[in-house]
Amino acid sequence: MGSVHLLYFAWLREQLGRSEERLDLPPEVDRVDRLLRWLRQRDPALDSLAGSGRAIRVAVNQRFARDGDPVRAGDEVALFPPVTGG
Amino acid sequence: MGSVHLLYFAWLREQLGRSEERLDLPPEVDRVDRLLRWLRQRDPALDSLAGSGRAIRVAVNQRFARDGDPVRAGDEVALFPPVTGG
Amino acid sequence: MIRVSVQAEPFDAAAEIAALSGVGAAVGGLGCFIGLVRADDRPGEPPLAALVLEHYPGMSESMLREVAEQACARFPLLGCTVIHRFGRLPLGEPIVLVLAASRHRQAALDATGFLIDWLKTGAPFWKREERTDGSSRWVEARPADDHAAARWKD
Amino acid sequence: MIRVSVQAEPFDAAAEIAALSGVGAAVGGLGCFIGLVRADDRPGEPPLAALVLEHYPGMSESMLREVAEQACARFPLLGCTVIHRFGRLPLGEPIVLVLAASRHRQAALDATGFLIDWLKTGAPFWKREERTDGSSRWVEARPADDHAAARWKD
Repeated sequence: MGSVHLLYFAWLREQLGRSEERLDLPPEVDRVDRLLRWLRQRDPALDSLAGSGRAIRVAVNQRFARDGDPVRAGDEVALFPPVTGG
Repeated sequence: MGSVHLLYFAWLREQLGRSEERLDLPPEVDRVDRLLRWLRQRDPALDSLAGSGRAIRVAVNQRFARDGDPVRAGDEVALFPPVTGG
Repeated sequence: MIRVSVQAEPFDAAAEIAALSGVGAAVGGLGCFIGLVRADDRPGEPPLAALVLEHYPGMSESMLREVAEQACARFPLLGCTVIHRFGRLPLGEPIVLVLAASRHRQAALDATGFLIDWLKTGAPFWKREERTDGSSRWVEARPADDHAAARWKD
Repeated sequence: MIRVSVQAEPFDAAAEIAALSGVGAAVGGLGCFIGLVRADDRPGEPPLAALVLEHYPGMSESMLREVAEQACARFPLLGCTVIHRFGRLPLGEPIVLVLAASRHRQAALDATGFLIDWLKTGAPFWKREERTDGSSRWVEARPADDHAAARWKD
């Protein structure tokens, strides 16, 4: 058992009211999609944001990640809207 | 009867040994192609340059011109190689 | 030579151009793009005052570097430079600088377009519009940007 | 705003960029190309020392202006700048500067490519290569440049 370091950016950060947190992961939460489902179950604010239809992107250890990509203890996982730089 | 102002650039200028001249045009020399033919007849150096297979471009009054374009007394006519700027 | 920077302070375009022009005697063409905060007055809305740019420290630098490396792999470049600013940038301020140097103009210009297109979809930056009445809104991602980046897919 | 110049002296890229960026608050993107004298060492030939650029005074300015006007007609530009140097330009010296400003990046970059492609085929400039042994040769026009300009034909 170990923790992940979660980061939030842009309107996700603003609406959650926090920019980061550390959470201990249950062993079955081992992929990006399972992490998102688990986060929504434990956090109604995140659940309503994720359910609002606005796209959310995920990065694991500072690389863009997809649903099936693995998440492990010690990882840095960031949630944010589609990027709008440039 | 009037004269044209002829200008030469780049290797044409160098090989002719002059950058400009004024020539009185016979009345029948009234187009670009006729002017070139007339110039070659009167100037062996220009004739051999034009016959060397290297392309020559023409501008009349500072606009690119083609064989059939008119040439009139008072015009500025420039002969030069294809451009290589930029 | 690859140079990337994520910074709050303005960049010195002339110094960057001079540095990249000087990477080697073989540089024959240098392409450049500068993105600026532009007025986008919409009827019924107060004028734009500034963009506030947030980024993901660490990932933003590494993604700029990755995009630059991709450009160097795809085009015959002698070097490229990517600088992206963050923080509050008032109207008219430069946001991003992209430079690409090559022997020939086409590679330099193509790489410049590639870099800016990918930067818009692959680098973790987010823009918030600040209007003159103090109101503020996050910019939504434009599908057009995804399409522009997709043009470069093999 | 269109600005063209044919000049012997160096141009100040930073000042030109700043001037064009400042033509209006609507400028969101600025594309730029700088062409430089590059080393083109060929086996068995002495290294290049300089390019000597000749032009057709009067026509060179008016053709730069015409190319700039065509760019403004073809792309939604807020302004563009074309500066072409002449005279003896040693290795590494800038030869040409092209700038195009628009609301959006794509028009700015496309116009930059259009301007430099047309400049190479439509502006009366001629380059002579000067080698380090003092020998000298006029550069032949490259058919590739005609093709690049032809891409823009309707």
